Amino acid sequence: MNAQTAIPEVKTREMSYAEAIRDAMAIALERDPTVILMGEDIGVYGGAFQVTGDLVERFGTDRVMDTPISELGGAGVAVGAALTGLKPIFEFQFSDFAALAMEQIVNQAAKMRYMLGGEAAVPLVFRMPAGSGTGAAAQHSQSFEAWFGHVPGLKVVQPSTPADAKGLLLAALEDPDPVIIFEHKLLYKMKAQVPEGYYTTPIGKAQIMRPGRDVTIVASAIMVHRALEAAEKLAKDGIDAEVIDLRSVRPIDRDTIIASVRKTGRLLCVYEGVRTLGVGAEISAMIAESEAFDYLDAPILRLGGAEAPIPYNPDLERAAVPQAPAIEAAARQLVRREV
Amino acid sequence: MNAQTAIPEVKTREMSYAEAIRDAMAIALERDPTVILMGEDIGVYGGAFQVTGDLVERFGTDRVMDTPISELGGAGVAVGAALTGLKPIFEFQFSDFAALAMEQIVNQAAKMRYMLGGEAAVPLVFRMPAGSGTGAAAQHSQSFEAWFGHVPGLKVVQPSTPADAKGLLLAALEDPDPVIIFEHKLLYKMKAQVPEGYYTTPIGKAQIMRPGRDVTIVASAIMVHRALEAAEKLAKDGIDAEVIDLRSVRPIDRDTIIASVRKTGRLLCVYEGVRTLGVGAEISAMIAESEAFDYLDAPILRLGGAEAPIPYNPDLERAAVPQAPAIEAAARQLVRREV
Amino acid sequence: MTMKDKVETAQDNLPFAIRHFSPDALRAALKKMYLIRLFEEGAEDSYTRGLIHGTMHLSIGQEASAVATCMELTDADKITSTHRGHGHCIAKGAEVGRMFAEFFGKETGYCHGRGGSMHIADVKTGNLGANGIVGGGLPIAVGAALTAKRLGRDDVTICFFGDGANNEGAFHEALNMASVWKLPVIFVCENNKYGMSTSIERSTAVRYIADRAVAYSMPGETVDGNDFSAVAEAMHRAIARARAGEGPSLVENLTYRWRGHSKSDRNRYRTKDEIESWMARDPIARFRADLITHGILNDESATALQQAAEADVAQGIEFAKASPAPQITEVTKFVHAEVSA
Amino acid sequence: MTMKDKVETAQDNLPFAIRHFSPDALRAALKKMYLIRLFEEGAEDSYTRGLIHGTMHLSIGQEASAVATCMELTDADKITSTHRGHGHCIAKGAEVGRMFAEFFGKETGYCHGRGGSMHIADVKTGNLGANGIVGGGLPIAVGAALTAKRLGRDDVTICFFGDGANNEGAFHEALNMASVWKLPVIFVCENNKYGMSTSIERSTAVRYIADRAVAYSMPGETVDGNDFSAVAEAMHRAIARARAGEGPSLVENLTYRWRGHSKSDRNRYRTKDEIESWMARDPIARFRADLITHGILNDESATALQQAAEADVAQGIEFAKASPAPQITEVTKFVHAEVSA
Ligand SMILES: Cc1ncc(C[n+]2csc(CCOP(=O)(O)OP(=O)(O)O)c2C)c(N)n1
Ligand SMILES: Cc1ncc(C[n+]2csc(CCOP(=O)(O)OP(=O)(O)O)c2C)c(N)n1
Ligand SMILES: [Mg+2]
Ligand SMILES: [Mg+2]
Repeated sequence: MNAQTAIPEVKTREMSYAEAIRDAMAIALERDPTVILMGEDIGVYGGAFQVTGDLVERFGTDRVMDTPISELGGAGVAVGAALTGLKPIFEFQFSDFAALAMEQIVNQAAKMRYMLGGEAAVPLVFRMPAGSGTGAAAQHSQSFEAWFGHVPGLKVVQPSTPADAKGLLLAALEDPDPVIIFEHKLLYKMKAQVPEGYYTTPIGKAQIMRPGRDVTIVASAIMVHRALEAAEKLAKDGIDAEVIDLRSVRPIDRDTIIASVRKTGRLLCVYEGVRTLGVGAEISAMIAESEAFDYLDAPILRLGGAEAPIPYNPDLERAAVPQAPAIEAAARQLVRREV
Repeated sequence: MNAQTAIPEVKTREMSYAEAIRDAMAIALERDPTVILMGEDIGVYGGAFQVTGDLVERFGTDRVMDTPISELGGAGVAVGAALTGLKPIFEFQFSDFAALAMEQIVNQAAKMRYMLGGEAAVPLVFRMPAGSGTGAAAQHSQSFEAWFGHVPGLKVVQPSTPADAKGLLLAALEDPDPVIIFEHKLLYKMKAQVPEGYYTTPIGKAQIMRPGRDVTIVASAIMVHRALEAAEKLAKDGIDAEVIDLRSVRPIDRDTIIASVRKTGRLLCVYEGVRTLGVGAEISAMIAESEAFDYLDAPILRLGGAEAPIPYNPDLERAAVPQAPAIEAAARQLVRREV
Repeated sequence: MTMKDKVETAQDNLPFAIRHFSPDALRAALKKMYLIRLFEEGAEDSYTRGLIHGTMHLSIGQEASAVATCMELTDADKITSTHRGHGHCIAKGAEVGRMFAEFFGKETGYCHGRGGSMHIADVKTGNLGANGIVGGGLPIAVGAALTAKRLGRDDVTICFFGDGANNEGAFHEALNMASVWKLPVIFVCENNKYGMSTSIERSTAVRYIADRAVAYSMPGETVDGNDFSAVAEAMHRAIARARAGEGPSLVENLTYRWRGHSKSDRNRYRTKDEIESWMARDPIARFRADLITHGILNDESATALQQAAEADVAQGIEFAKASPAPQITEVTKFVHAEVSA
Repeated sequence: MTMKDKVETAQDNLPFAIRHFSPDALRAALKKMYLIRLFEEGAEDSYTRGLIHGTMHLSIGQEASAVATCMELTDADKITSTHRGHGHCIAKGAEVGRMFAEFFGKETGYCHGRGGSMHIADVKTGNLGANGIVGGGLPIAVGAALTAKRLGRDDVTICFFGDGANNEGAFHEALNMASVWKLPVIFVCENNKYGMSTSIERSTAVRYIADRAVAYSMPGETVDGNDFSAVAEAMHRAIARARAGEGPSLVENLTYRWRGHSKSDRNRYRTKDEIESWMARDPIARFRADLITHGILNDESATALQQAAEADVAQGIEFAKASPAPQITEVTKFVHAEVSA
């Protein structure tokens, strides 16, 4: 996988996804004295996934603040700080723990501007390491993007590459409203070329990762890579899949997806969150009520997470979320389908 | 609207939706000594919406327990009690406050049986007054059913009639796993005939409220009544709408909806929750990938809540969620559509 | 009320407020207390007339707590308020006209008709908003104090909350962080004996909320919340501490709400006697009498203040009535910043 | 350990544990401490060999706290545990074979391979489960105690939690409710100085977690958590109080984890000296020496106990290795009760 960026001219450097996020935070801390980082063990420990790394040594404990284990309160402090002039980047150690802070994220941050009739704003970023595959079981492996995608007032992104991880984080900081970034834990070590210096990746735009004619596969986060893997296999049999990286769950880039489906006539949505009421449901429904409906040559298919908590056993864990062979099989099924 | 029940033979009595729920709780408290009610101000106050009413006088403060204002802890106490032999019915004063307890509901209650490999269970009921229309604005008017509908391990119902409110609550208490009941605040005063005594309404079954040939309208909670109102208007113009009360968000009654769409060829989903990633997205996606896809004569339409928090101003508040005229117009649009 | 209004007197046996504040400031405070009382009576009346939608939580009987707590604050200082927040809003400097307009759901309201009673804010005077979520403002206040500290400003944040709110986890997390980080925030508990119908005894493992301050290593003080001077004095100490960088404090004002919790309350959990005994301790009458005793006012000038407040309220209601409603098409306006829409 | 195991002696100047428990019970306790140590060393080793997936949180160095806390409990008594829960699990009576099987993701594991280290429970011996959510077990324990009270049973619930967990809102809400309702629950804080990398000083506004008991009007006691007898004595008082219907207590066991927080820890937040000074205070060596001093064991019989524990662990690992994995098709099994599926 190569990094695909909005600014292809600039100098790039190989970085991991985690390093790219750290680079974005370092740039933000340099550029804007109101930016602060908050989270559990993001200081000397460097973060549970080593994303903040050495930032506390570079920027000090006033800018890189370890919080007590108080997710609700911590998120609320970030909201209050954002409301009054700081720009916090708040790290949840695992996105699962955001379940403790839904009140501050959803009832306060997301609605504050609206409830106050536009007289105030809450510009902040919640970073949430998400997804399964690390053997951490049911309470440390969830994918909550559908929850936040359902909440007006929030923006929700899921970068799938180091370059996007950096560009979307910097874009989120420029956004005058709260943005939630889901970082997939299995991507933290993925390396790719990343533009140096400051740039932003626009929030709300999907990206065509692989153009194709026969079937559209819309995937998010780690699923983008599994979809690309499946597409390679499909190509060997002459099936030309278009792989779209959703990137943003709220807002969803309707135009890019519709244009692709008009071209291919077939749509497969692949996401890790639980299948029912997951992101694929929205994409499917969006297409089913759009002008692209008339171009559909087959039912819209979804591959999502199993209707189960994430199990501990590694084989069960893998079986609980879409893998490349299942994506490949679903795409074949769609393409085989007679109209 | 008349009550439609599973047991049409029995004696009925006119009750409001709130009274029907209270009746169910009284029956449960009588039948089963392990049932307890917990919640804020459900005792002498009778509940914020007067649903528990006089139950504390009848059953005492050991069975009808006022909790401190501690939603997370209160829900967790209910989980621990359920795990060890009680059957709590926990009332959130407004479903919005469940945002404070997502951790206990989703990370604990929903997953406990699974995480423990079937060695334990959490049989309890969370009652959640939901929806807009009371002038209580953004933090007291939300519809979170899509959130819980996304969570394996939970069952989620939305009764639309007094008879169902009673029957589903009694069914929820028989269920060996956690069940969430969304009670629509605007329905509390609705009256209808309700069977006397003990009965259950099966969880997971939709109900055809009005059979029809031309278009299927799947609606939930208060929207069922608005859909029926729209259907009456449509009938005057010879459009015969089938109105289905979804009743259960998790699981969704696939068969009933698919059978209807195969008949009518047209589907309109109406729900109060925010449109994006709301319940209608799942229903649409479910149909778009089912065998009913081939019978569709028009795109699937959704009417959901606006992409905004619920506003305070009453006209804006009404404009923020589907009303009968919009349902009528959407159904007409579907029926007019040329194939 | 700015610090410039304060004067020192030699008469140390006078009540703190009389010693500490200028006569003008004291008179302005009394007027604010009248404004709160009359605003809420006006809101109640408007509700009965069908001009107001939804519910409301009145603070009648608690006016001294709101006004005395905010005495030393400037517009740079912040407050976070509660569902029972009209008094705090007026105490912090809001105009009753725009408050009524918000109640009436009008575009001229503080929240352009989107928020209503439970969300009124007036960011310009430092009021970060009422809150429909019990305890919702507690961590937000800590965040506001963090901003002040990080940006090197000396403003303080006052966090109002109720006795019921003290059992929310947010209370614990907020007070702990404020203390660990030594932030300039003062937690002001308006203890009116009940959270809705639930008394302290039935909900709270301590007698006084301030008894919990020790769990956060911060000073905790319980005062008669209907005694303007007692509240102002406790706040003076707490604010000085906060401005000096010494960290947070918890101040508990014992008071009482005369009205029911909200419009749905049947007052089943308390006795008529109890209500009447507290009505006899009217904080406004008491403060008025104190000011007269100490020669700050006479009966006539006090009545003139009250009448001025009445006129403000009447004008406010007229302003609100005459104001335009939001455009029905603008349901999604203010969800995001215009620029990014 | 049942109450029948306890014997009273006339020698009141002996340590509590020696006076209070039978020699058999004390020997069994030492064996459990060895089992915990060896189980965790075995788990560590299995992890290195790739037999274990995910992460793990070892309680090596904290064995006295787990075992002494559970000394007087019967299977009817409940515990809720934490992410660092192996010790609690063994102390409460679980078999190491089924625990290893769970670690190895096997169908014979306590959670049939679905839960792993962070969710091990053994409901039959009263262990309601480890918990991956810090503070998650606090209100659950209160609920278990509520059941006991409502059903008129005299069992108690022990709620283990860490120093870091004490800053979660759930802590506050749980302790408050337990106190208001006088429930038979004992909150046992295993204060090992750090929540992951964050020390008490940097996270917590009080020096000792037990200092917070006063905010819930319950007894709070801080003891040397590496002193078996001190923990057992504090627990004895707290359990007696709970069984007598007098309500909850908070007991804080000061202890230390020798290993990093989890596999990802680089120990950057503490010094080697600190770690070594605590290793010198090994709770197992100390308890063993105490038992020998008081004639409960001699060196030989102590070593025999240790060897028996080694054998149990070795057998447990073999059992786990030989056990079948869950069926790959059974991903959704156990989501709901079978009957309702
Ligand atoms: C999180 C949450 N829980 C419950 C409610 C419902 N509610 C609104 S006010 C209130 C009582 C609050 O009591 P207290 O904090 O003492 O404030 P008071 O009303 O007495 O001023 C309750 C239970 C709410 N708005 N938010
Ligand atoms: C709600 C929540 N927040 C954060 C974490 C990540 N986490 C796991 S253990 C831990 C430290 C807990 O510290 P403490 O309670 O002192 O227990 P100890 O690990 O020291 O035994 C943290 C932050 C979590 N699992 N759950
Ligand atoms: Mg109160
Ligand atoms: Mg610790």
